[in-house]
Amino acid sequence: MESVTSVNVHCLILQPVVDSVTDFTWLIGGPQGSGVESAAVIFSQICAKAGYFVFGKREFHSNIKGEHSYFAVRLSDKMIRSSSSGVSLMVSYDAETIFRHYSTITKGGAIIYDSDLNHIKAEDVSTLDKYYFKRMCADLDNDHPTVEDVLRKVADNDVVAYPVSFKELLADMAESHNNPRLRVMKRMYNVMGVSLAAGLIQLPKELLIDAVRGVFAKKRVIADLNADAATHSYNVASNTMTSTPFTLHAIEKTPNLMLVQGHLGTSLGKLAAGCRFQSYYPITPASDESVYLEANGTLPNDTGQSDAVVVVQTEDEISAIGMMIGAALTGVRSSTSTSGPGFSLMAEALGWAGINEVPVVLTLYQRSGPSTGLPTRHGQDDLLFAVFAGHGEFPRIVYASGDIEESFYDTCSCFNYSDVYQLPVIHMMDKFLSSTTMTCPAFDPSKVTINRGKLLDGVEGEYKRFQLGGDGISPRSYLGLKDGIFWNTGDESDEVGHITEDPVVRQMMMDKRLDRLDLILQQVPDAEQAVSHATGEYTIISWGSTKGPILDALEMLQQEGITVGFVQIKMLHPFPTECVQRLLNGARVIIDVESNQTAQMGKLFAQNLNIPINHYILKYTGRAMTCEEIRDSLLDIIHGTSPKRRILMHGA
Amino acid sequence: MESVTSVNVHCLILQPVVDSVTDFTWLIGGPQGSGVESAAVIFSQICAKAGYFVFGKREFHSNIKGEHSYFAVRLSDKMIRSSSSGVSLMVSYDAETIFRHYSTITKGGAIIYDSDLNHIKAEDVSTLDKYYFKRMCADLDNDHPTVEDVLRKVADNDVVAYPVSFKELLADMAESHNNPRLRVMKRMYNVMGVSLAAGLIQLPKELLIDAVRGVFAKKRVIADLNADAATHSYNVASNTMTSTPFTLHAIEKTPNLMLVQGHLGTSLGKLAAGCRFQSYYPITPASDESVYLEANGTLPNDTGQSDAVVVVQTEDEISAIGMMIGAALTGVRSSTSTSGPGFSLMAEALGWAGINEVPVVLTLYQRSGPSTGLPTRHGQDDLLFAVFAGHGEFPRIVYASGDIEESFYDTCSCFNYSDVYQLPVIHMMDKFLSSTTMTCPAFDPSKVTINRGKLLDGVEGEYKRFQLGGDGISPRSYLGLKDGIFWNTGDESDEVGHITEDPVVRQMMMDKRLDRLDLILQQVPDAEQAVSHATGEYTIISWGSTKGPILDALEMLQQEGITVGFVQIKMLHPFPTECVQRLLNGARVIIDVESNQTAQMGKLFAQNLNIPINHYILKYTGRAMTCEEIRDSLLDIIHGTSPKRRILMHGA
Amino acid sequence: MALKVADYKTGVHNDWCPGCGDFGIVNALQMSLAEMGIERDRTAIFSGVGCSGKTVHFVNTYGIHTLHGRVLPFAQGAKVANPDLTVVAVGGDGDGLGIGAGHFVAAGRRDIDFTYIVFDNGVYGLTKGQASPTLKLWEQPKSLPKPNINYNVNPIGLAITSGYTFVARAYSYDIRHLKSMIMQAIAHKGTSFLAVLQPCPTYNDINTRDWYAGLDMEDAVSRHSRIYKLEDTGYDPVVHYASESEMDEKLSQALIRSLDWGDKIPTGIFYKNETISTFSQRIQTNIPNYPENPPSRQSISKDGKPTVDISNIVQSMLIS
Amino acid sequence: MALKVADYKTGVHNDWCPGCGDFGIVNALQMSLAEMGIERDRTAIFSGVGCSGKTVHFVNTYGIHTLHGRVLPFAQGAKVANPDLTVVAVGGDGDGLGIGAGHFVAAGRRDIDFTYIVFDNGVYGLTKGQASPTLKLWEQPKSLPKPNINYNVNPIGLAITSGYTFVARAYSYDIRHLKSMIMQAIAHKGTSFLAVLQPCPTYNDINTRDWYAGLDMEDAVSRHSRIYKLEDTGYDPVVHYASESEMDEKLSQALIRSLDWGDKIPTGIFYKNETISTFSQRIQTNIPNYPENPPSRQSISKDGKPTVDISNIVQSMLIS
Ligand SMILES: Cc1ncc(C[n+]2csc(CCOP(=O)(O)OP(=O)(O)O)c2C)c(N)n1
Ligand SMILES: Cc1ncc(C[n+]2csc(CCOP(=O)(O)OP(=O)(O)O)c2C)c(N)n1
Ligand code: SF4
Ligand code: SF4
Ligand SMILES: [Mg+2]
Ligand SMILES: [Mg+2]
Repeated sequence: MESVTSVNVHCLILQPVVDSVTDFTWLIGGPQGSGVESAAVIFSQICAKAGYFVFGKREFHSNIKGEHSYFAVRLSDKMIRSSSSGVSLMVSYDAETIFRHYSTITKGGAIIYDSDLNHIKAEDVSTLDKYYFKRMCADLDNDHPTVEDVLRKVADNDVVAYPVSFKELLADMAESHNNPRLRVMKRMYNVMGVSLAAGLIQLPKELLIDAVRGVFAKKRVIADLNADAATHSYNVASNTMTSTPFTLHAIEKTPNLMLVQGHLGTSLGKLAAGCRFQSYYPITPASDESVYLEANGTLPNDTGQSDAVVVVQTEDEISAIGMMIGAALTGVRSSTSTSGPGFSLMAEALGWAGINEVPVVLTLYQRSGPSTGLPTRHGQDDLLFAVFAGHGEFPRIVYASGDIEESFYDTCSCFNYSDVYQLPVIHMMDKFLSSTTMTCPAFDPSKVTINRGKLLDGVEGEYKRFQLGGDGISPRSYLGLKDGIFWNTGDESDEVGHITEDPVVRQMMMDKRLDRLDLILQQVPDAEQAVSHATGEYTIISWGSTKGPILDALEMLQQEGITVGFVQIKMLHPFPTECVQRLLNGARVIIDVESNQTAQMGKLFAQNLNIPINHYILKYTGRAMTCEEIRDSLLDIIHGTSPKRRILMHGA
Repeated sequence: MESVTSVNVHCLILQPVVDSVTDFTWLIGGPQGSGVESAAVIFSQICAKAGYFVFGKREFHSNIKGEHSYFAVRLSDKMIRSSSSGVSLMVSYDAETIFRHYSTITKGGAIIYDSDLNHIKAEDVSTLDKYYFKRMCADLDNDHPTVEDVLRKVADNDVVAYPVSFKELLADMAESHNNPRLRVMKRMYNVMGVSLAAGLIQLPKELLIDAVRGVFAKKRVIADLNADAATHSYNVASNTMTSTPFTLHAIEKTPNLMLVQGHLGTSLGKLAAGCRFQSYYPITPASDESVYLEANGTLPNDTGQSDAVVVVQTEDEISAIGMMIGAALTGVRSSTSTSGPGFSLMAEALGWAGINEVPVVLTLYQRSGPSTGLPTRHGQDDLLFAVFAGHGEFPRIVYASGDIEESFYDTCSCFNYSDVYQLPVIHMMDKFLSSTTMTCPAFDPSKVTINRGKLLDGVEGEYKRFQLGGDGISPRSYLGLKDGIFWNTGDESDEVGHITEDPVVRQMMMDKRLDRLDLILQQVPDAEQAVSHATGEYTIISWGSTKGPILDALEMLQQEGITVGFVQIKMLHPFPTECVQRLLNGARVIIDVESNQTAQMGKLFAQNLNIPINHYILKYTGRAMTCEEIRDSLLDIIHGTSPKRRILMHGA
Repeated sequence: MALKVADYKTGVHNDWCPGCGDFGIVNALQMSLAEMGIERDRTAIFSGVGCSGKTVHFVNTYGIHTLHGRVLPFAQGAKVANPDLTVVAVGGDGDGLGIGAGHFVAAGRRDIDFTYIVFDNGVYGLTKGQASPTLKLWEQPKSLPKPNINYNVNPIGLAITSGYTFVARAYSYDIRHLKSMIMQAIAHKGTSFLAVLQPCPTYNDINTRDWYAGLDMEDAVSRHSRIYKLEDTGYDPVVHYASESEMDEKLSQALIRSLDWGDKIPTGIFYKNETISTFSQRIQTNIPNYPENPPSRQSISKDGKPTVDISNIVQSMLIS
Repeated sequence: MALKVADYKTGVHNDWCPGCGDFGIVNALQMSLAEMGIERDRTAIFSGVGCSGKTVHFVNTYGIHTLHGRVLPFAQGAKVANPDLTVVAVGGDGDGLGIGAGHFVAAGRRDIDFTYIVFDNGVYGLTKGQASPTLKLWEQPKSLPKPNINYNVNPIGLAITSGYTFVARAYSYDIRHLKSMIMQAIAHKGTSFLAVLQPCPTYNDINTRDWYAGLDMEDAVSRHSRIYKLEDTGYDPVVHYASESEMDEKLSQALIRSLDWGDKIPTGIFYKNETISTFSQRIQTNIPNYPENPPSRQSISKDGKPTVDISNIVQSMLIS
């Protein structure tokens, strides 16, 4: 297949972000364990409270301490749903951040950095891998670059540098607080960095202090120390860093917004949907959800008592899916959450749930495969596996959410689908979603409905779990229901659930189970199958977390007077052929956008629709797409200058 | 989807088989453990030695003793490759066989049965399940049928019945041999049955006695007893059963034929191909192969010594695939053999082999899924799972053999593919193939070539296991090779094999691995990708073991002057789009024939070719297709009287 | 009305081989349930895959025939979600100690209140007689092309080391004793493991009924001369109080006994410890009302709307 | 030229946390290989997935970083195919005793000649500190939202019951002793299991270096007061002759010692038995020339044609 990749450090220097003073990206980086995430949480909170829309994204290595991680927080005065390729203001208290990200600072942007790093050579930064090192040297045309060299380079791009000696800053603080221990509190570099940034761009100081105290709420002494450091750094910045290229004063708040972290959509969705059993085996990026449910899964109910989800950490993922199914058989809404390797281990038992028509919801937080792959990086490469996982043929639903907000409501829908159609539902999420922190409209639990389908609360007369006839979905008893005894088996079975090898019963049971795929497409509302966000001659088809960057890209193009269509496919299996066909009506050029190498959804599309896909925009570096990447690719397509297969490469 | 199933006992009474005195099907049935299989082996051997082509197929329950099993042996004076729907001569020493199969005896056929069974009521046969029982009662219009009732019914169809009291036969023998113990030797009913049949149709007696002695070769006493019983029964038949509707005298033998059992194609293929490590976990129908290799895996080599394959029975299939990969890393051709449930458990490690470019061959003997399914019955329902198994994206080949003979050579090709392209190869086989015994041209080891691709036998200078560049396939060292040290990891890695998270290296490695799918389609000879057996306006596309019944059906149609095309797809992944397109040139109506419910290969076809499939002929009762079923379905299609989706139902 | 043994039987045709030891086990199980008066619809039997896996179809309670090697996860999930159920898991030795060994070890760490019965026949019955993990080194039952080259697993020892709080063995042809073991296992609070010596007349021609009867022994005295009962020797398996030394003593005597085989095979209870908290008690430290309000008793919706209130959590994320 | 420790090191950047116990293990391993003079390209190290899994990238021998929980199958497959290799498997406690427990038990039944080292830190390091199977009931290292409600697995006891013929424990900060254990484990003929107590300063704030040093104990005397060496107590782990009673005695003393924990943690060799045939010897009963002509030494083709001759088999199937 024709294919082109746009790579190389220097082409990562991007066009300035949208022309709006309030589309601003702040980046902080540092070794893992040094508090990059806390700094980003603090910054996001200030910005959100100052009235901005926030979109923050974390990147980190599969490592506990020492390797580079960074957080880019984008903010705007209007809704944003993705990261930008460019950085407006960078904060670096270590050399690696400067080396790794200098080229993404936009023209006219700024950098606050630790001036003590000036003479550090890139070759001495042990965590800077040789591949990036080489590309950087080429970009800088220098085989032994230092921080200073890099800063000189960015200065050429009109980037304003604010050198601050973090050591001196600490010494100042130690002196002014009369506390010599402060001198060595390098641990506070993160808070100092964020506070310098806040001071520079004049975010409200009170918000900073509140946020710092919030983050360290558990330990009073630490909170005090950090609050002092924050105040001090803020003041230094606002007093000494003049000629700031940007200021971000508080603006009017959009009502009813919340600042939400990636996994909370599915976590809270499960609580609201009535999931009361979750088994899991630790895996990145899925286990945050389970840990959250274990810590926060007890909630007041309508009788003044409390209900709680029981969370069981199992010995492996085979046990996780087995326990989930066992629990679901008792009539309890049950779930598990995993990522690719864990999901692979669940393939066999998924088929058991399928043949026994057990309603379960499996939340699949995708990351980059194959195998262990890039375990802390993003990917959308488990789709076809999710659709076809498990030997033999059995019904399932594969459903994908496009953003965190959707994932809350979708989680509830997934439980309803599983109960109504009595099948396993695989809810596709991913690492990009899970490592996002963003502002979005508050989840509204009153919009959640619960439909348990044909779950019985009593049985009269003879009961047959797999009764044939009707719409093929039989009334469902559960373990412990009075007079509701049934049998289940992984073997083909008769209506009661006992093994049979009769060819005629076999054929009827196969049809009973698989015919419901058509039923689903008939009954599930169109809007839950696929969504048209815009129509146009050029129309994107995509699924899952590409939604955010696509919508932002479309908005950017709209400002240039260009309209591109976008159909987001939410139900991936059974594939909503008719619905998609309808929504695509009028589209002439179809563009498939996915974060994988083989255009997996495109294959499902080709299987089901007789419409050729004209272009692919794919990314599989482990990094999520930015809005500019998509915008630029679309422009190339529209201008006829794009290859059929465009591979995106942005992101460190 | 429009769908029709043609069921009911009475429509199973078929048109007589091909009008040739020597297209003859013999059926023997009985409880599992009663020797049905030995009887069939004996019969097949006699017929083969008498010069006939033989096609035998075994059906049995997932049970050790007592449930019904049967063996249908079809024979002809020309090549045959499938079972027929009809039975020419049936032998029943138990009532159940009569009840289950009476309706398949063709007009003018015959039945030899134990006359002591005459008064047995179907309702007293505990292994006769209620589903079949009901259909039979309806067919007979009798709620309490006995054996006699059934025999009356078949007599209406001109079936000749030969009642023999097996008890009396034993008593006779006891008397004539002066050995009262013989009286209770019910264990010999199977041999008596086959001998009566042989006598009736006048197969050469010596061949019978030879075959009986061969089967019981391990125990002399038993062999003697059975040989006596055979002689006696044969004589009784040839002396007393006059007016036989058929005689099968010995005819001229086709040279160089062998009588081969299902698993021997892959078993011997593995030995010839140089597979020297096989790990497995017991599962039907795959484990026969491993047990065979363990028992027969030591062979003379060219140095006068012997080479041997080491077979390890593991604790589970995860261990089986893990051990296989570990062994393959030492440069040894390694394999495993499994069925659906085991393959499901291998999904995770398959991806590890993929990302590490480890050549392994995984033989997948499909059976009916999903889940435990019909564990001893046939199905072709693991195709899409095989193509997409494992999270993430990695290269693999999925390859399917159409018959036992092919499977021998294909096994060798699969090892070559795996070595040349450095990837896991999934070789699709199935239960129909494994339970077949047939005559086919002798395997010719001299046609086997071994190509180990870029496997090194020495290393000079710096070695990089995943060196980029060239055709994307790197020279391969192995554990223990001098100076060939490398690393492997499930994580994304650099050229040496160490973990990297660099986005650019990641992208290059992904392309390195996946680009070889195109290379494969370029390099593998067309004839190994897909085979056109015939061309026509109406053309069948199919894969795997449907080949036999399709070819036989096409021959039958040819006799009626009708030509139907047939493209057999052997390489299922990467999908040979161009090759298939070329072979289909001229076809107007495409007919997809598969043994599954969802037309899995049809989905791959739709994904890759822009040609609509007009008709589906599918079967998922757990029983293999017969040639008449396909012939009749094709006729309906040609006459315009077929639904889009034809579901086949023949077979007990 | 008291339930009779017959009430626990289904009409499903039983297709085990004549003389199979499995019959004794299913009979004893049905008798135990009847004698203990456990309600049929309050009981769930789970099984693995193998000849033994068919058991659930013969017992007239909820019956879940799971996957090969996976009976323990399914059974434990059900019990945790609905602690009101009486849960019995059954399966083969290959199922539980081969492919399922990882779950076997892990279950010992939880002590969920259910019973696990392993049918120990030394072979993979349903796949035609390959070696199971309990088969001894060098033995060659009739289906093996070569003698077994694996050492055997020690089920009792493994259960004890894995933390099971009730560990026992019985023999499938001594139904009275077997029944008593099953009843005690079910009554035990915590995970109880019962290994049943189960002759497979079709494939295991070594550990046959005659072998257990000691027909090859000089001094064969009884119907099962190779087997003795621990309780007949004054053996005390019970951990009487929660002290480390008491536990260590009882554990190590059990481990030592578990090594016995050959002409003197112990049956009965090897180890029993109710001084350890069950999983359900442990869950309570996190969810105090778990016993009264476990997942299975929670009614998650009313008029199609959730009954729990997550608004506090949502509130806490609102930008204020 | 004799190999030096440095020869066994790769230049790969090591990203374990400062102070991690893993450093001691990889150092001791490199020292052991050097001291034993084992050729680099005759050695294959396999690892599971976890912090511990990265080990192979730091050792300059063949290094295979497998899957989470699957290190044992990979390692065993390689050793059986090429018995000339020195094979060492390493991995985390979660890897080996949680998800990998089934393979752990099964490996004990084979006694393939390789070494397995488990890095026992009580947590799942790489996934951010969840409870591993060796964590004790009720303990709550800092990443757990609630105290651990699972009982711990006993690695030494489990290894012994599973049939390992060499079972030992060491401490990652006592490198000299650790190295001696590794060398003895590698030298052992058969499967050797070595559990290394490995403090994880980042997530396990219970079993810390200070804790092992006994800083909280009244009578802390040494750098690692909580730990003692079995060999210092006159303990004899060796099965000296192939008798059942000798084996039983050594097994049971080892099991009893394996229960010790708390203020007196035994290290050293618990059990060692070379009277049992290794897997390789057992394979020989079926394939007599396996030692001289194992799979890895067979050249399967000559001029692109198979070197073995299957014509006898084909012949036997010909219709004659
Ligand atoms: C994943 C998987 N692998 C293999 C099988 C095939 N299989 C069915 S039963 C069985 C073994 C049965 O042996 P055991 O567990 O001892 O039970 P028994 O039949 O002896 O009662 C196996 C391997 C399967 N069903 N699933
Ligand atoms: C099948 C699968 N499940 C889960 C994971 C995620 N995972 C990676 S490392 C790890 C645990 C590591 O703990 P341990 O084995 O104790 O090693 P340590 O990091 O402590 O050295 C887990 C669960 C995985 N890689 N694969
Ligand atoms: S094969 Fe063995 S275990 Fe299975 S039913 Fe027959 S006798 Fe019982
Ligand atoms: S998390 Fe623990 S085990 Fe992992 S590297 Fe850090 S200290 Fe070591
Ligand atoms: Mg068994
Ligand atoms: Mg660990």
